[in-house]
This record gives sequence, structure tokens and C-alpha cells, in this order.
Amino acid sequence: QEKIALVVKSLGNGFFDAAAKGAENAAKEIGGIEVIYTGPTSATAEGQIEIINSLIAQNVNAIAISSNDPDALVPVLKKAMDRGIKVISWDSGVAAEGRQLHLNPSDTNLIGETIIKLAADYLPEGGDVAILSASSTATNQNAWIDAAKKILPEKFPKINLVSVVYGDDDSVKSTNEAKGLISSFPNLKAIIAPTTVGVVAAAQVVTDSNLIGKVNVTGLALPSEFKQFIDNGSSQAVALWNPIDLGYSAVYLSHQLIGGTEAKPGAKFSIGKVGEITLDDTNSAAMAAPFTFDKSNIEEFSKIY
Amino acid sequence: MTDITHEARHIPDRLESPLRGAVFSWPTLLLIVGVVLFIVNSLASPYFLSPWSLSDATFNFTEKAIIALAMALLIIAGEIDLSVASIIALASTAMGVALQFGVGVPGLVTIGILTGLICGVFNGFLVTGLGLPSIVVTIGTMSFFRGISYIVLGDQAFKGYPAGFDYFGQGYVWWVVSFEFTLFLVFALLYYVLLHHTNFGRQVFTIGNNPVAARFSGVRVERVKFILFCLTGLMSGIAAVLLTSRLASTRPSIAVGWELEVVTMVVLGGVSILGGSGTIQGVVIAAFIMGLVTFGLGLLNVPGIVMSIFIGALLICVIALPILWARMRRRAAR
Amino acid sequence: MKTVILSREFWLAAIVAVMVIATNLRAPGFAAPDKLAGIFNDTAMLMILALGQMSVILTRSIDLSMASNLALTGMIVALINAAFPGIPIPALMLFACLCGLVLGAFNGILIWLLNIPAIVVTLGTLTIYRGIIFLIAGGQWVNADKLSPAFVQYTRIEFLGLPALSWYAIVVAVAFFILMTRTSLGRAIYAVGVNPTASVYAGIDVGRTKFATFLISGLLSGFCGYLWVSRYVIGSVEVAKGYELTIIAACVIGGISIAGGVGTVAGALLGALFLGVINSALPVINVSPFWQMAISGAAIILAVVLNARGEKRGSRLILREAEATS
Amino acid sequence: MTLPQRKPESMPVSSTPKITLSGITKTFPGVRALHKVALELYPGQVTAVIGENGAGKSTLVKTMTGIYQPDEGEIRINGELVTLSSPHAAFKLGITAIHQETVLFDELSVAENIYLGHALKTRFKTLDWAAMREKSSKLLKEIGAGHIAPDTRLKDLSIANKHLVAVARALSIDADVVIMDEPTAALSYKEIQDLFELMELLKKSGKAILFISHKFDEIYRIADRYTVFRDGEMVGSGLIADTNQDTIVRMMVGRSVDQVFPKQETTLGENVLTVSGYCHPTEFADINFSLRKGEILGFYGLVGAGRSELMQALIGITKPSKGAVKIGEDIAVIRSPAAAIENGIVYVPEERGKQGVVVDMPIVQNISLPSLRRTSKNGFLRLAEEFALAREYATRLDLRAASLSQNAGTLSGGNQQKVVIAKWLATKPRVIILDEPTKGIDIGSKAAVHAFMSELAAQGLAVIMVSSELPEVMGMSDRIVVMREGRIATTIEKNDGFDAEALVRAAAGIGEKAA
Ligand SMILES: Nc1ncnc2c1ncn2[C@@H]1O[C@H](COP(=O)(O)OP(=O)(O)OP(=O)(O)O)[C@@H](O)[C@H]1O
Ligand SMILES: Nc1ncnc2c1ncn2[C@@H]1O[C@H](COP(=O)(O)OP(=O)(O)OP(=O)(O)O)[C@@H](O)[C@H]1O
Ligand SMILES: [Mg+2]
Ligand SMILES: [Mg+2]
Repeated sequence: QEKIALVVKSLGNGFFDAAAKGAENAAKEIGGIEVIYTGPTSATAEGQIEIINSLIAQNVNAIAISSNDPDALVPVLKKAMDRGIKVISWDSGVAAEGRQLHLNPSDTNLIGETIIKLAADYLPEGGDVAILSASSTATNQNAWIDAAKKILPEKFPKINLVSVVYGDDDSVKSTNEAKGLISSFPNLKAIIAPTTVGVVAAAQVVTDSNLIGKVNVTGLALPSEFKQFIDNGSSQAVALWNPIDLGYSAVYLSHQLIGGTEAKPGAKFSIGKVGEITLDDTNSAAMAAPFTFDKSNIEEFSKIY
Repeated sequence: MTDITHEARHIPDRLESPLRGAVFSWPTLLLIVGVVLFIVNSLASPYFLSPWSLSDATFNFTEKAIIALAMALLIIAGEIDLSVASIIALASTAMGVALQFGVGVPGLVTIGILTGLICGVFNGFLVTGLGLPSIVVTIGTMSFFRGISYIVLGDQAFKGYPAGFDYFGQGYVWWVVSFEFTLFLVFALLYYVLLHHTNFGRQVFTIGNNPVAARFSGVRVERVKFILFCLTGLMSGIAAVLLTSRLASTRPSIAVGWELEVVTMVVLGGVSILGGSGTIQGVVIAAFIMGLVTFGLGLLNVPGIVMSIFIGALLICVIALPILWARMRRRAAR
Repeated sequence: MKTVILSREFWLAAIVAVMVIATNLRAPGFAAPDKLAGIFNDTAMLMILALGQMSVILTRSIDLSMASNLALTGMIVALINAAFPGIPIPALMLFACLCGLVLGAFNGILIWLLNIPAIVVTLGTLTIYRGIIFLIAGGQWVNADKLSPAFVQYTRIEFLGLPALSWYAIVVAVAFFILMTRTSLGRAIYAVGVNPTASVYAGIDVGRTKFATFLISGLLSGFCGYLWVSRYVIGSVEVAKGYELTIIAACVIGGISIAGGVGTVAGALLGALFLGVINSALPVINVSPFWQMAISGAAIILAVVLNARGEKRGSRLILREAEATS
Repeated sequence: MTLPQRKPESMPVSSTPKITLSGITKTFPGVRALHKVALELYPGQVTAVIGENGAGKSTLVKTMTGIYQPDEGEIRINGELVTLSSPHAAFKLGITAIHQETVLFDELSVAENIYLGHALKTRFKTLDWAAMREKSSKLLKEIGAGHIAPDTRLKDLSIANKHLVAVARALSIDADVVIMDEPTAALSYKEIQDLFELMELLKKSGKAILFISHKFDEIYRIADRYTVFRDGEMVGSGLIADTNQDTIVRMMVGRSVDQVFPKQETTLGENVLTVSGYCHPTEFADINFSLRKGEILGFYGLVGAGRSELMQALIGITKPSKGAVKIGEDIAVIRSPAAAIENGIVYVPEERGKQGVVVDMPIVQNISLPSLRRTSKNGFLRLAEEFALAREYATRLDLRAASLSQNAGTLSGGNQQKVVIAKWLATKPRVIILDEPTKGIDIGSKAAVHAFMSELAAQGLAVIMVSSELPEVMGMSDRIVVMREGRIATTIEKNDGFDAEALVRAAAGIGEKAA
């Protein structure tokens, strides 16, 4: 019996619940795997550290984590690796020395481009946009934002990124930050929220402030949570990858590490029905391109995740 | 009745031996709770009784417990400091800033501890110098200290602490005994002596029981309280060094929400929130109990939030049960 | 007239007004009526909660469990709404009040009958109530898609240009004003805080009065539980975490003395408004929101220092001249 | 000892008692405050309750107003058995009281203080502020306190004015039974006269009045009947007209008065303390006096005369605005009690429970507190030394306690006072200030304290004794300073002979133009 712990940023988040579903599927397919789905209730590094300490004590075979802080978790994850536990990060990564491999849901640059494109597609004349992110220490969000900033001048010269704010994946904070954006930038045309919590909060603010049609909300969203905002027009389109596949792949990767496969640049891993990945020179790999949801398909996907 | 006898009358020092008193004391009650929890934990999870597990468990509470020692004195003296977690954030930030200037390990530690002390002085001045109620002052400084941390760091984090700095939060003194834990035990001993065996400790109790009578008796009430605020700040600074080292990084949101956990630990340790009574032994055992509960339930993969129900219920029960018990006995006596 | 000008509330109102005007100079349009209404709406819940906390603080107690009570009640009504979308929302609001009341009563009973200090009881229930949320919700959040449209609408419907949420705050404030100044319970609350012994002599049951204030704070927390979930369209374990101290901060800034017996409804409202205005003003004048925490901390400290100034002078005035000139 | 026989009552024909108490017993831990007390109050009459400090008068008042529940006994109103379960129940049954301590609300307005707990309501059941203000104003005028505005906050009033508000509060309740526990203690001459006129009015309107006072002239001026208490027991009652002061005094103390004060003659030494030009912004002004070795200097005055404030300034609790203190020949600057102890001045405070003992700490720790430096070594406690010190002084003061580790709060009042005195003597002071040293302690302990005080003086200590009890000051002092409203009214040497009336006049300001 292999024990694989799926540690998430915070419990209750629909995105991670879906990932856990995928993890269970993988465990069933492989057989002989117990998945421990756990995480703190608030998205903090200290909470994750306490959990990892107890996972180490339970002698789990692998820890697959979506981290709240790339640096603060390194010491404790190193300790886990020292005790023979395989550690991978997925979704939101840990600094290289704290894990054996990292699974990006998608190519970072691609995501960075996608989130801008989602806004730009509906702004033929260009205009002001702002980003509402998760917490300021979230690795994945920061990487996407950096990629987005890089690509802006080349591909989207008419789009003007006026501000980046942080909602800490907390609905209230995200709401307040979205409001702040709207009042500080009267010409704002779009809010880009590459986080499932923030995007809902921003869409709600736009709906409440009667700005539907004036401010377009976009970013990364779970179809089931976000459907109503596509329906009411506060958002034209959002994107996301499949969280179920992400959790599924995390378990597959962990299983292979436990089985003795070594994680080194160039190594190939099979991830069941999703396919195969190859590690790059930072021992990370990316899955498929993000998938875009709009009026045409959200109904269908909202039933899945 | 009213006649005055002038023959010297002997008054014994004590009616019962101090030992007997200790047997029926709060720390003993807590100790029993602790032992029971220990046994329950080892039955509930096969992983519990391993030296490394237990050692790992100590990391979850030592920093808080180190602050709780000083907080216990402060609460016994009838004050409270809710800014301790924010002091950690500010001290950690100060270390991070120093790091940017290439300060070495000894310098970092000094700056962390010193920042804590300065925050303590600030609290102490506001409370004793201006005569303000500590609970609101420290709610204010709680936002203020962490706020400074946010101003400095914003959405950034400090990382890249030098090699050697990791020893404080991650190093082991001997086998499974971590540096943090050793430090905690040493401090526990120091605070035990300070509170229970020195004039200063006696004055702390007196102030908590009756600040007016203490003042009338020549105790420099304000000064004692000021020192206690400084001590609490200092201990928070030390906790900041440990935590920063353990996390190997600094963020402004570090240790958020710890203040209430520290207070809970102190109150659970049998320190009266109204001041005047309490023991260091109790606080130490309470720290262990909180560590045991969280770790034991953690091994069963019970989320932290559910553990907090246990802690909260334990807190209310250990306070309420003696009251109910006394009441029932009184009723039975009638 | 002179007393009005010298009162804390007047100065606090003046400071809030100056802040609004100054912000408007830097960022014209900030003081536009609809923007101000927006700020008021954003502060509405804090106002309601601050009033509840005020009634508790006036009796020399403190309620640290308000935010947890709010979150728990919010989760309960959210779950009910998700499971039975047909239940009319006003009924659900009433139920939220009732839930909050029960949770408040639990605090109150322990404080009244067992005489445990309020800070200990509510420190315990602070964690207990929040933990229960996780249990009843099974660790899930209740998201927008699970809530009925009516549930979300009941804080947003506009009436005379103000959203319902603002009206709730106005109604609570008026009710509170009447409670505190025109009813025996209100005056008993003050009396208990000013002098518990004298209150006993005056025939006031100190324990029961404290109990009543915990009912009030519980009820208002419960009500805000519904408002919160409806407004932010999410029910989760994390709702309003750490907010208990913001509520107390609003009270303190509003001049409500932690030592009991001193404070007014207007003060509590202005204290909340002060924090609300800072929240809204900072982003508008391009101060990084990261400054907000330090500023509100400094404001609290300043408020306590200033309030203490007004209260010093504990002497008894034995000399006749001293009384005449005071 | 023989007690005077209770006189057969020559009751006015028309009168049946309005309220009857019988067999009332009330005990506090360690103290039996009331024992099988009986009392009757008649409509239209004033009954004076007389007794020494601590005789149980105020406790009786509190049982009659529902604040304390008696352990035994019954209370009847108009012959009907009632239980006064709460102060509210007492209001409802028509009993109102002015309590000895002014128990009022500092932060609230005068009108509110008067009406709290029985507020006037409008039709809508809300408080009727306008009516309350108006009626308060009228009430205050009636008792001669028209100068107090109903809107003033109570904390801005002096103690005398606060007391008048308390009187107004009591009268705002339309009650048949009016209880007044030392209502005149804090009032000046004119205010007392106003109060008496009012009492006459109340009498005429048929109210049954219970009046407590230590001043015989007042009792003779206003009372129709008397009841005497001693040590919690009723030892006599009857019509004032049928008795005289001597009988009452004998009933009160149960022995002749002068043997209580065993002041030894001492030869006075050099000046140890000289106070000159001492002032405080609000509490006292122009204080000049000196104190000699072996002397007992009495400070007399009405309650609220500012004596305690003066003494507290001397030991650095409050800050004087100007003036100088010399200890021996040297100017001493005393900014804190710690400094006072170093200079050899100690103060046994008036409010024993609040300022003196730490009730939840053991006797031994109470006694050693100001001497910790001597009993410890390098800041570390040495329990053996502490116990030795405590044992020495406990024995010297003949403390009655089960053990030295007992909490001080479990002792009787008198023994608590001994603990406080022991605590201060243990510091080996040169000047000891005793503020109301026998307040609320039983007769036996009182005598012990007096004996001890005199012994201290004989041993060369300089003693300042603040007291509001005339016999005590007159019996114990070598010299008496009389204070009134924060100033020294007069100083009387023993050689000039102490005259009770002169002292009272000086303290109350009688014979001067009313201020
Ligand atoms: N709450 C209490 N707890 C314990 N003892 C008390 C309490 N109240 C009064 N006593 C004691 O009961 C006795 C009677 O006190 P009481 O106040 O009735 O005296 P009194 O006759 O009013 O004296 P005075 O003339 O000084 O006002 C005293 O020994 C006092 O110490
Ligand atoms: N202004 C006041 N308000 C309320 N209580 C007062 C006030 N002044 C005095 N008291 C109370 O009355 C009691 C006696 O007062 P106290 O008079 O000691 O004042 P003092 O000026 O020191 O006079 P004394 O000359 O009687 O010692 C004390 O218990 C005190 O708390
Ligand atoms: Mg009395
Ligand atoms: Mg006095």
C-alpha cells in the first residue's frame, strides 16, 4: 500500500477539490494507493508546514504539494526528502531544492499569453487592464504575471497594464481590491484574475457596480463556479486547464518516483490516459494548453468541474 | 472575646506541607490531561511514539511557547500583549532588510532580537508611560507593527538567508533534540526561577492581585510592567529569529493569528486572565498539551481547524469545571 | 452647544470629513454622492458589528467570538439556501439572527452563570465556532453557483438610491440609538460599566445585563453572517477571519472605553466609518494598499491616546475653588 | 456587665409599625455582622440607629434594601411577611435608602443618577428624559441643592454635592420607608439644616424614617426613637425623650468610654517631619505642620476633608503642586512610596481592602512585601527569612491566624488591619501615618491597635493618626490638626485641653459665614 499525500493551498477551494477527484481516479487505476487529501484552511505556509510535519511522521511515500510559498516550504520539504519521502510540486511550485519535480498545469509563457489574450480579444482598440492575483507569494501566479508582462509590448502593444493587486485568494480581500481597481482607474476596460477565487470576486463586483459591458472580467476560472458570470455578461471568456487531470497526473508522477524512476532533466514520465511528459532542465514539465470557456461551451463544462 | 492576651501566641508557618499543595494544583491537573492525551495519541496512531515524530511535533509549538512564557508574566501582572505575532513579522522583516545589506548571521540575530525589544519598549511606554489600557494599545500596535512590515515588503519576500542561519530553526543540539526546543526548555527554567523565586516575580504577582496596594507598598508598578512588556517584546524577537530560520524566508504575513494562540496557551496553563495567579509549570504543560492535541490529530489527518475546536473546548472546560465543581460541593455541603 | 463641540464624536466626525475632503482634492470625484454611498455601503457591516461589540464593551466585557459567530451563521444559512433554495430569504434572515442569538447566548450563559471572564469564554468560542463551520460544511466552500439569486439580491436591492445593505445598517443604528438612550436596558448597560456595585444597589442585575449584551452582539453577528455571505457570495471557513479585532478597533477609535461605561452609538458608527474611509481613500490617492494596515494601527493608538487625555483627572475636588473652576 | 433594661414602650396610640424586622441574622466569613436583630419603624417618625463603627448598622440597611439576604429572620411590611430578594423588590415595596458610601455613577448625568433603575417612561415605554430632568431639578431644589444642574456629569461634582444627589435619588422613589445611612457625614452645616427641614416634611407626610448618625446633636434634633447596636446585636431601643446621652453611650460601648484609650505619656523628642506650604491643585492647600519624635498627631475632620489626600501626597502617591517636606533637618523629595519607605515614612491606608492588604496572597507575603529587599539575597527570595520576619511581627501584634500561609483575605477585618500595620512596622520606619486605623474593626482589636499605637510612640516613633472619631482623636493625640475642605482649620495642643464641641465646630465650619 503506497501512501501519497496531496497537499493543497487550502481546503474547500473547488479547484483543489476537483484535483482531489482526479487523484482518486488515478489511485483507483493504479491500485494499491491511498491518497491523503489534506491542506490548511487558510492559504498560509505555516499551515502547510505543520501538515507536512505530520505527513513525515506518518511515513507517507510521497508528498505532492501545491504550495503557498516557494521558499518557506523548502526546509521542511528537504527534511521530508531526507527521510526518504518523494516530493513533487504541482500547480504552484516550490523552489527547485525543495522538490524532485514540478508539474506545471501548462506552459508558463503560454498561460501568461493566454490571460492577456483573453482580455485583448475583446478590446480591439486596446485600453487599460489590471491584474487581480492571489497572494503575493504564490509562485505560479507570479510566474504567469511575469510572462504576461514580458509578452505585452511585443504582441499586445495597445493593451496597457495599469496595476497588479493581490487578493490573497480571500473573497473579501479580492472584492475590496477589485473595487479599489475600479475606483482608482476610471478607464479600466478589463480585470484579469488568474485565480479562481479572485475571478469570481471581480465578476461579482462588476455585476454589483453595474459595469457589465464596460469592464470585462477574465482570467482563470472553474466553469462550475463561473458560469453565471459568463451568462450575465460580466465576463466574455475565461480559461483553465483541467484540474482533474492535474490531480490525476500528480498521483501518477508520485507513483513512478516511489517506484524508483529518477527525476532528472530529460526524464520521461507516463501520466496514464493524459499522456506523457518530459522534464526540462529545472526538472519541471508542463501539461496541456489552457482551455478557453465562453458562452458556447461553459454550460457543458460547468457540469464536469 | 474582647480581652487582650499578651502572651505570645504561636502561628505555624504552614498548615499543610507544600508538597500536598502541589499535588492538588492546576499544573497537576493539566499534567494528568497531558498524560491522558499522550496515551490516547499513542493508541490512536502507530506513528506517534517515534522519537523523530515527537521531535517534529515540538516545532509546531515551541516558538509560540517561548512567547507564552513572557506573556504569562504579563498576564499575571494584569496586562496583555496582543501584538506579539506582529512583532515577529516586524522583527523578521528587519532581519530581511539587514540581509539585503549583507549583514552576517550574528548581526541578523542581534537585529531580530533588538527589533523585538524595541517593539516591547514601545508597547511598554504607551501602556505604562501614558497609562493606556494594554488590550487596546496592543490591538493598535498589532496593526501598526505588521503594517510597517507590509510597507517595507509589500508583495515581496526576503529569502536567501546565509548558511548557518538555518541552525536556529532547523538545527539539532543532540540526536532528535532540536535547538528550538532546547532553547525553550532553558527559557522555561529561567522564567520559572524569575517568577517563583525572585523579588521581581513576587512583585509581578502582587501587582496582578492588587496594583493599588502594591503601589502603596513601594512596588514600582509602572516599572515592573514596563520591564514585562520589554521581556515580551524580546521573546517575540527571539521567536522571530527561530521562525525566520525555520521558514528560511520572511513575508509580512508571517505568524498571522498567533497572538490569540499564545494567549490561549497561557490561559490554559492556569494563568488567571484577570491577573494575580498562575505558574510557569502550568504554561509549559499547556504548551505541550496544545502541541500534543494538534500533532496527534494531525497524524489522523484531521484538519487544523477541527483541532481548534478541541483547544477551545478544553480552554472553556478547564476553567468552567473547577467552578462547577466548587459550586456542587458547596451545594452538597448545605 | 459647547458640549457638542467638545465631544469626541464631533472631532471624530470632523476628522472623517477632513479625510474625505483631502482625498477629494487629490482625486476629484471621491466625494461624489454615489462614491460616498458606496463607502457607506462597504462599511455597513462593520458598523452593525461595532454596535454589537459596543454594547458588550460598555459592560466591561469583550466579545472575541463575533467574527466566528458571523462565519458560522453565514455558513449555516448558505448551506440551507443551497439545499432548499425555496425558503424565502426574509425567513432565512430571521433564522440567521436566531442562530447568532443562540451562539451569543452560549457565551452569555457561561459568563453570567459561571462568572468566567468574557475574554476567556469568547477566546474559546472563537475557535470552537470556526471549527464547527468546517464540520458542518465538510470542508467545502459554498460558492456563488450554489446560492440562489434571491439570496444574493437581498443585500443589493436599491431603495431610494441606497442598497439594502446600507438600509439594514441605518435601521440597526436607529434601533440601537433608541435602545441605548431611551430604554432601561440601554441605561442599565451603561450603569453596569460605570459602576457595577452601584448598579446592584440600583436594582440592576449585573449578570443578566451582561447576558443581554451578549445576546445583542450574537444576534447582530448572526444577522451579519447572512449579510456577509450574500454580499461576498461565498461561505467558507475563512470568512471574516481576524475580523474580531477590526470590530474592536472600530469601537476603540470611536471612543468606546475598554474600561466600560463610556461610549456612544455615534462614536461606534464613526469609528467604523473612519476605517471604511481609510480603506477606500488609500487606493484612490495612489497610496499602496500595503500602507493601510499601518495607518489604521496608528489611528487606533492615536485614538486611545486622545481618549485617555479626556478621561484623566480622577481627583475628587475637595477644594471649593477647584470645583468652581472646573 | 449589666445592660440597661429595655424600656416598656410608650407607644403613640395611633401608631402601628410600618415595617418590622425580627430575628435578623447575617454573617460574613469570619464576622457576625447582625445577630437576631429586631427593629420597628413607625410612620411619621424618625428612628435613629446608633452604634459604634462596625456595629452592623450599614449591614442592617443593606438587608432592608435587598442588597444582602439575611441568613435568618423575617421582615414584615404593614404586618405582611415579605422577602426582599433584590434591590428592585425593595423599591417596589416602598423602601428607599441613602447608602453610607455614595454608590453612584460617575460617568452619568445627575438626572440619570437620580432615576436609574426606576426611570420615568413615556407613553411608548421609552425613557422620558425631559420629565426626568425636570423632576430632578425640582427634587434638588427641595433638598436645597438647586445649584446642581441635572445635566452635569456626576464626576464633576465634589463629594458633598454627590451626597446631595444621593439624597435626591432616595427621595425620587415614592417610598413609605426612607433609610438614611449617615447622610450628614459629608455635608456642611447649611446643607445639614436643609436636610433636616426636608426630613420634617417627610415626617409630616407620614413616612417611616430610619436615620443613622454618629452625631448626638443631630439625633436629638430630629429623631423620635432610637435603637442601639453593639457588635451586631440590638442592645436597646425606645423613645428619645425617655433617655439621655450617657445611657445611650453606655449601651453603645458597654463600658465607660475613657478606658478605651490607653495613651501613655511620652516625652517628645526633636522634629522628625516638617511640612510647609504644601498645596495640591484640587485637593488641599496651605498645609503647614510639624511632627516630633514620640508624638501622636491627630488629624480630625469630616469625611472628605482631604486628610487622606494629604497623607498620600506625603508618601508620593499623589503629586503636590508646591511646598516642601523636611525629614529631620534635610529636605526630602518623595516621588513614590518606594522613596517614602527609604526615607522612613510609611502610610497605613484608609481603604484596607483596596490599598492595604493583597487579599489573595498569604499573610507572610503581605508582611514581607515592602521589606523584600531585606529578606532576599541578590534578588532571590529566601523563604525562611520571610517567615521569620512575618512571625516576629505577627507575634508582636498578636495576630490571630491559623497559619502564616493563609490568604490575608480570609482574616477578619481587625486582623487584616494588623497584617497591614505589621507590614509597615517591619520596614522599621521613623514616621508612621495611620489613616482611620480602627475603621470597621471590632472593639477588642481597636483597643489593641490603640495600645500598640501608644507603645510605638513611646518607643520613639512619630505617629500621625487620621481619624473621624472624636473620642479616638481626643483620647490618643498629643496634638490635633483639624482639617476642613482641604485646609487646616485649626491646630489644638493637648495642654489647651481638647474640647469636643470646638473640634466639631472647626471641622464643620460652624460659626463662620456659610460659604
Ligand atoms: N461584605 C462584607 N464582607 C465581610 N464583612 C463585612 C461586609 N460588610 C460588612 N462587614 C463587616 O460587618 C460588620 C458590620 O459592618 P457595618 O458596615 O454594618 O458597620 P456600621 O455599623 O455601618 O459601621 P460604620 O459606623 O463604620 O458605618 C463589620 O465588622 C464589617 O467589617
Ligand atoms: N468625591 C468622592 N466621590 C466618591 N467617593 C468619595 C469621594 N470622596 C471621598 N469618597 C469616599 O468616601 C470615603 C471617605 O473619603 P475620605 O473622605 O477618605 O476622603 P478624605 O478627604 O481623605 O477625608 P478623610 O478626611 O475622611 O480621610 C472613602 O471611601 C472615599 O472613597
Ligand atoms: Mg455604616
Ligand atoms: Mg480618609
